[in-house]
Amino acid sequence: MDHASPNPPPGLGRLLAWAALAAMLVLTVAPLLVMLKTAVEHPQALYAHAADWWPSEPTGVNFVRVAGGLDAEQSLALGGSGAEVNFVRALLNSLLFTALVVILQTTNSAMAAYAFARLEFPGRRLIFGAFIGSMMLPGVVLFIPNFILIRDLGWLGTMAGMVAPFALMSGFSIFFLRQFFLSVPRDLEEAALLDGASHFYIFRRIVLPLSTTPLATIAMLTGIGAWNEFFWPFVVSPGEDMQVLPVALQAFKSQTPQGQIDWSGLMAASTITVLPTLLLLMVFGRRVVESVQFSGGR
Amino acid sequence: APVQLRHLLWDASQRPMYQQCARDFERLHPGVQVRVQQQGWDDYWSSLSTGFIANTAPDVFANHLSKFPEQVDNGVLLDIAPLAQRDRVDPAAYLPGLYDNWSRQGRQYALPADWDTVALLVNLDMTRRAGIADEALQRLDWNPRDGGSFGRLIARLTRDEADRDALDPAFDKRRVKVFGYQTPAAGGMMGQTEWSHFAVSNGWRFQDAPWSQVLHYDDPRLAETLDWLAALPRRGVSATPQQLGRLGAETLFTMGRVAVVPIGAWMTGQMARQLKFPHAWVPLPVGPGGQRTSMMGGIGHVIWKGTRHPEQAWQWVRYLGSPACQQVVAQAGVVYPAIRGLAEVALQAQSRLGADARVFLATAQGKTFAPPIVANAAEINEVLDSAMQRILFSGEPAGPLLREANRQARALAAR
Amino acid sequence: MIAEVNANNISAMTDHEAPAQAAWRTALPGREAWTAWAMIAPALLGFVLFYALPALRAVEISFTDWNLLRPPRDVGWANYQRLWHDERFWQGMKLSLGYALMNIPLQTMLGLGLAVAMDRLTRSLFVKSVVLLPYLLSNVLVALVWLWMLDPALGAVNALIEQLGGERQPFFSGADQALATVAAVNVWRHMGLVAMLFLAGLQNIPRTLYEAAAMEGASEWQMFRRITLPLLRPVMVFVLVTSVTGSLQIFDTVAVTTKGGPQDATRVIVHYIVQNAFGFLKMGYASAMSMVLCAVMLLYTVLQMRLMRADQNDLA
Amino acid sequence: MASVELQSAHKSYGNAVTVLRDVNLAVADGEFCVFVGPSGCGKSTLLRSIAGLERLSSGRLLIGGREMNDVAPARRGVAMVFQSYALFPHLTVYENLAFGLTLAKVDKAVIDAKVQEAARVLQLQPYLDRKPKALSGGQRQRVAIGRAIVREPGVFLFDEPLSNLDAALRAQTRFEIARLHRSFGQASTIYVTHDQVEAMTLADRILLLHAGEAVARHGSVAQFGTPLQLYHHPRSVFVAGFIGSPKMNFLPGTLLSAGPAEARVRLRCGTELTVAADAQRLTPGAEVQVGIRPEHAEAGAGTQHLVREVLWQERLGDSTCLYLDSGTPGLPWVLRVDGRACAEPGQRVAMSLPASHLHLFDADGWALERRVDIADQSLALTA
Amino acid sequence: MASVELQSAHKSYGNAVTVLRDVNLAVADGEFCVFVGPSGCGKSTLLRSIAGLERLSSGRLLIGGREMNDVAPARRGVAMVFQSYALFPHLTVYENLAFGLTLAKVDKAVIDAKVQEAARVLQLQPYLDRKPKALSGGQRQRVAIGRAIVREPGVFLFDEPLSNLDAALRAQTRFEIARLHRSFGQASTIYVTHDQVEAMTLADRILLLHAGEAVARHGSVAQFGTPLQLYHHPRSVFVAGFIGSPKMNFLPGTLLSAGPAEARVRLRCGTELTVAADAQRLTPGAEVQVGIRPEHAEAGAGTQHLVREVLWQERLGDSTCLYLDSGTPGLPWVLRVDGRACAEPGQRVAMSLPASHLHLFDADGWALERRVDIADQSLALTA
Ligand SMILES: Nc1ncnc2c1ncn2[C@@H]1O[C@H](COP(=O)(O)OP(=O)(O)OP(=O)(O)O)[C@@H](O)[C@H]1O
Ligand SMILES: Nc1ncnc2c1ncn2[C@@H]1O[C@H](COP(=O)(O)OP(=O)(O)OP(=O)(O)O)[C@@H](O)[C@H]1O
Ligand SMILES: O=P(O)(O)OC[C@H](O)CO
Ligand SMILES: [Mg+2]
Ligand SMILES: [Mg+2]
Repeated sequence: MDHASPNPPPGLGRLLAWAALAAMLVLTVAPLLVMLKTAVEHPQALYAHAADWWPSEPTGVNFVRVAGGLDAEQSLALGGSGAEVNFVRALLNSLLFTALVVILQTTNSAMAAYAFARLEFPGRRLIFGAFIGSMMLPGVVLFIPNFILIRDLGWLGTMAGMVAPFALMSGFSIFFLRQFFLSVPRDLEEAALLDGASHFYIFRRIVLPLSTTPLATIAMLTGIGAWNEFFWPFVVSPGEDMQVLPVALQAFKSQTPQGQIDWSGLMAASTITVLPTLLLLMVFGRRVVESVQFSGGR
Repeated sequence: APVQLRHLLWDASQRPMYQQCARDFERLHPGVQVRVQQQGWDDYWSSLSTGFIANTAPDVFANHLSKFPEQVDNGVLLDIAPLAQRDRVDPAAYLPGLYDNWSRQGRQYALPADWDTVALLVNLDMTRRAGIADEALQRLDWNPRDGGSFGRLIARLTRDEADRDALDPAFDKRRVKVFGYQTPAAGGMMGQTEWSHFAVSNGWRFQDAPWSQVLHYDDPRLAETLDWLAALPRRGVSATPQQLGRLGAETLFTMGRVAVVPIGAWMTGQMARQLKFPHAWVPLPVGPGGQRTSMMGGIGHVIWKGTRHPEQAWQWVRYLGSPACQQVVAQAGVVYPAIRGLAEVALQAQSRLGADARVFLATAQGKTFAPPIVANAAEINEVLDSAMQRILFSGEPAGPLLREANRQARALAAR
Repeated sequence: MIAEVNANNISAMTDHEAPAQAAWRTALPGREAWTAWAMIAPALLGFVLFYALPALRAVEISFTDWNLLRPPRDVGWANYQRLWHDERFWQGMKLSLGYALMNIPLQTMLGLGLAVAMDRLTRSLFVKSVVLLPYLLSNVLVALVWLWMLDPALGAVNALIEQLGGERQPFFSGADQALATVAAVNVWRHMGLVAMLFLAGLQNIPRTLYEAAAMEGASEWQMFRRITLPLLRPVMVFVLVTSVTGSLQIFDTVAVTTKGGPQDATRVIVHYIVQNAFGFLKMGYASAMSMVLCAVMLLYTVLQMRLMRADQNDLA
Repeated sequence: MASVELQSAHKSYGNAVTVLRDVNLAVADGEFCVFVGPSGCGKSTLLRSIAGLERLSSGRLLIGGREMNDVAPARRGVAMVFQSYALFPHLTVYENLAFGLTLAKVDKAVIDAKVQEAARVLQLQPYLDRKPKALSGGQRQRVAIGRAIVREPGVFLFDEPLSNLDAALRAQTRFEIARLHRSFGQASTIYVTHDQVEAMTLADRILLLHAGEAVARHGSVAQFGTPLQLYHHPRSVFVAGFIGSPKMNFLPGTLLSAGPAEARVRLRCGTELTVAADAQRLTPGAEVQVGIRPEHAEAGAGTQHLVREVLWQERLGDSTCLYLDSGTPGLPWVLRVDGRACAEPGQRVAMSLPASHLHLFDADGWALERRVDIADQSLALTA
Repeated sequence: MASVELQSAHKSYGNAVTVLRDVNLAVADGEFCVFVGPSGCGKSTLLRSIAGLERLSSGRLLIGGREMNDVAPARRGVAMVFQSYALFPHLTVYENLAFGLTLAKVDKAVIDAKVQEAARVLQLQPYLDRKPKALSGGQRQRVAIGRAIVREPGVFLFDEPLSNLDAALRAQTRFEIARLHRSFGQASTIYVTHDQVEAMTLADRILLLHAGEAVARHGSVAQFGTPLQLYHHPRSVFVAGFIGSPKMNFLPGTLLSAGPAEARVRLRCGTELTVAADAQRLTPGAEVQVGIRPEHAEAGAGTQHLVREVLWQERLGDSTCLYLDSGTPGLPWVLRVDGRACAEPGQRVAMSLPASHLHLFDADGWALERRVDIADQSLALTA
């Protein structure tokens, strides 16, 4: 820490620290580069050049392949597995899934959070406590009964089934937003009240517009979580109609019995999956970093 | 509106031909549409389970002999015996045993779609360089003590970096360039391509009869077979799991790092397309009992009991088992149709790809055995796969492990 | 998973519980409660449907034998008795614990080191983003990429090891290394997150404390040990609690890479539970096991929260 | 346009804390009333009760003669300016000004007219399209006032409206508020502050509130009167000590004799003083306190003086404060004298206590009426 | 124990911003020196440079006669009290006080003796086992000072140590610091504040710093002298305006004639004034400004007066401020007069400008030397 002397001479310790940091950065990036390299490697060149760090004959054919641009016969001819996982559809499913979860969860949680922060009603503390307690339940306890519930609702294999448990609430989102709403200056709401506004009006017209930052934060966290969610969609909708990207990746990986993995196709699909995350990071980098720092990760 | 049927299968390479069948079928039955969907083997069964549970299972799907007993127990499969009787399906049209594999106590659960046997795939460049005549490959024998001529063959084909073979006392088993033979995996409860043919040719059998709870995994004849196989990597003749990785035996073979691999009939087309060197499909070695044996597996097409269109589903299954569709299947050259006489068509298709795979038919016509058919197969498979992995990859002695595994397996089969 | 435990937040919120003071509540007495109920209605529905009832349901199911296809059969405590004697269950618990013991110390130490390095060297958003990137990727994807990187025959890592003159390693395929490999992959994925948490903690420490210490003659190391570390305690506790509860629930990576193998070396408890539930359709048995796991985790969380309360934030 | 009247107003939170007790108050049409008092004494609570943001526990609140206890805030005809300004940060100045009218679904044209008029009065026209963020502190303050003006209330309420401004701006905005008040015609204004200067300079009348246990003993109201009444005729030790800076010096003693216009007091140290106050209601021998403001005690041996050692001095340039040893450690007597005057610590100084500048308080702290004529001296030239 | 000397000190961040320029300063052993100046003028930077927390860009720093530019902070023999106190939150008061000594591996018994002594002096003994969180603002402040004392430094540095305290506590702690300084013997103290009263009351000498572009033109130092020097003899308009509240009134005019002890000035409004200052270095006709402090301008027609309309008055009780129309809107002249005096807005008042109280500045804002004798008048009794 150079808190003491802001302009110290570049010492050995500093150099070492830079080296360590650089090593970490390389370690972080290298797997993604290997992914990219494999994705642009021609399937037939894959095994011969597996150990190379540079593609021997760069090609976009894998992307065409996983986007459904070639039929099974052509894929097989290229040395792929011939499996067809419709990544375009999975991409759309993922986008829809993420959007629904983000919009519904954030909206519903924000409303509840406001009620907990500002409104008086019998049982408020108890219900809030229970909501918070819901975060303590390990997912593994809930997935079986939830699965059965979704089945009983007839929602297995549907988007509704995938989204439902996430859509109505999240203890974390409610807690997070409530903390923020508590810090919204009460004066503002009182001023509006003096002007004759109702509570819902205040929530919608004053509190929400003032809370774009925490809303964006929570939306971002929820979105990242949803985009990467594997287990629940996998259990509820493994079939190809409703597959989301992580499930599609997993399905694509295990196409042929006892067969080999179609690595170049898989890495191309992986690359496609990573892109939105990279894009998010590039556009909203600071916000993402701060959100995650805030949340402590979920 | 036309009736919609969903058909699910796991092998991507078979999808095109069944789609062809579906188109043909739709022409014959204008009121029915068939969607052929595919889901990889790893998630196939859990996704089916979900379907049964959720009432969203496909109307018709490809089934596997090792998996269907559980479904029978759970009552999710439609008994097609009455329909077969009504429409006079002739069991004799199929290769012997294929139809009966899918029946139990007078009920019939599937019409067979194809069959498969196992053979050896040999890199001829290597045998020729080692001075082994092609004909010698047709008459291999094997025993669990010294491996027989098969054991010698694979030892001779193994080469270290100094090009010494594994019979050479100076052979360096830590620097192996080419392995003589590769066991693909642990094989679970079936050992379809891994060990079942060795063990059965050594006089072993899975169970007393299909559906029997009496399993014989504790039999010393299985144990000695496995011990022999497990020793191969230790001797440098096979790749260790470390060297094998996730590639699979076929890939090592394709890459020219293995001289001989056991291979299922369903791989013929794909291998023929990939291999860039002279190769041959040859019969499995003859065992100590004097016979060569192979598992005869195969897909059956079943109807989900929850289907809303049992009649149309049956018509589709029936069409799948009919000569018209089987002809299409045969012409694709991917698998061998279940109906007698069409294997030759498939073989012709394969020979157009440059593959001479007649050995699979010959094997089928010889002595074959069915995979184990037993209740609670999923759990039994877990237990056995774990034991097999310890034997084949960690080299632990097979006897005690198999006794314990068999105890558990019998308990599961009885539950 | 549907809900992951976040023990820290739970403790944090009790501290912030604000007194019920709705100053203007008198203005529209009836309306307010009505509005409040309307606003929490969806969340309450979600809570009841997807948390409260399922939790009760899970207990109920754990006393049955049920494969979802036939009606459930009451079996009393049979499932619990069975798991008591089920070696594979205890093995799964042990593996999960072992995983946590490998994963957590490493990821915490690397994260801390990374955070300190970033704190001293750079404010760069780019660096932060890169460091955080692995955490933003899905488990499945991370697992797949590493499965490929670590492939014994074709993987880039083994190629590198070989170029450097080392022995090829089986990684996921070796019974003795598979669990460690899974742990390492997750260290890779979580290290950046931990680093960002520590970094936030570091940046909360007022610079003047370091200046005061410098005035008192503290060396860099003394500052780290006597100021930085003690003041990072709350973050440390948070990181440890969340990573322990998270680690005990490890599933995705295993499901993608090893499926519990080789030789059950990675059959961690959640994988075993899921296998029982969806592989063998033993919902009752799986529920019973999940109840036990839940009990263990709650116990741990309660213990940790005791510790945390005893150790409140000096900076707050 | 509206008077405000509180009758026996009480306010407590929960059962335990009584914040306000027995507040009686009548603010006339057009009057400027300032609430002051120590922190936590309930100034804001009282103001917010008038606004309707809090509910009185008991007592009556009349605005313009109508009882308002149960009327919704928006319907009381009051407008409030918050300490934080409470501007809606996501709305432009225009939208902020129009907010209440929009809610009331007033005709667009009418809204526009009113907003433009308020903006004109407050010189906010150039900023109508800006968001509050883009305004200076003083401008924000004006927008907050504008939002109140637009509603044309009968009563303006201000809760420490200047405390977020820096000293210079504070003074300037203070004048502005005074000017606006004058121009609002009959609207009355109630203004909370803890700044004495603000209270003294703005108020027609000041309401000084008790805090702590005095509330229970004497009710919340310490004194309600004009600024100079509070300065020259504080009702109690509390008021005398609260108003004025540095604080009044208190010298304990006993009453010797009391006439209608003069009392004789013997201080603890033995010195006898004459105080121009009517102490006849006390019996001689009673404990009393004599009070004198630092600016009224003279240095030198003019009239009835005490000689004391200097503890320390503060030379501020324009004046010098001398801290004299009162005999009680930590409670020195303070003298404010001319800036050139000085005295080193340890030196002895005479402090002179003119009878006409002395205050007298009884043992309970209540003031005895001063018998002096405190006449204003107009500096105006007869033009 | 140690003097502090700065020679041509410069400090800039990066290439662009010059924060400090050409600071020359000598603080003697035992002296109490206060740095004041507008926000951002570099007070903290200068203090931190002395502490060794910043590095001077150029110039020499001597402490106790030794050059210290390259010496580590801990070895300069200085101790610093931070505005935020910078107490280690995880350590008890005792551990905080002992921190530096523990690092230096001083003997336990010695540490204990020193800590106990410091705690005694600062009356911190009851709190030694508490964490800083459990202390009041004033107590924290004392711990911070204690940490400095324990180190027995030659120089104490304070950076706005009182700004986190409320008004009453601030005054009290101010006396405390003055008392401590006296008891430290020869240690010198450098104290940063932006509070004029603190500066005037604590300082032996004040260093007033320029901010903004004045730094580039005239260097950082606006004036370095005793408090009363700055009050009575400000070197420039900047200093004159900075010291004193309300601010000095400035009246622009032209020089008519200049003698050794008197100058004649004609104001814009035509009035002619005599100023007791030596303006001989200017030629007649030069633009000048006359300055007079509100407390020195008299109301009434005493000497050379101006008659102006009252804009508003503020009656504070002890004094009354009159705001007179200066002719420039928004910049009224201010008069501070006796509390009884009053004048209604609109009335006309005479403001009298005694020659001896006037300041004179040239067009560049530099003061012309006043030719008056500003003698202290001791109030001390010859005992
Ligand atoms: N909702 C509440 N519940 C309990 N006590 C409260 C509540 N609101 C205020 N109080 C208490 O009432 C008293 C008066 O508070 P109020 O805000 O009116 O004081 P104030 O005079 O405005 O003080 P300040 O000058 O600090 O603004 C305080 O002691 C405060 O703690
Ligand atoms: N690290 C830095 N980099 C660039 N500029 C800086 C840095 N630190 C301070 N400054 C600038 O130097 C100038 C002086 O800062 P400093 O903190 O010394 O002012 P100050 O007189 O103490 O002000 P205040 O009264 O507000 O505390 C300011 O303009 C500030 O913006
Ligand atoms: O690919 P298939 O359909 O021939 O069957 C594969 C094997 O039978 C699986 O073990
Ligand atoms: Mg208040
Ligand atoms: Mg500063």
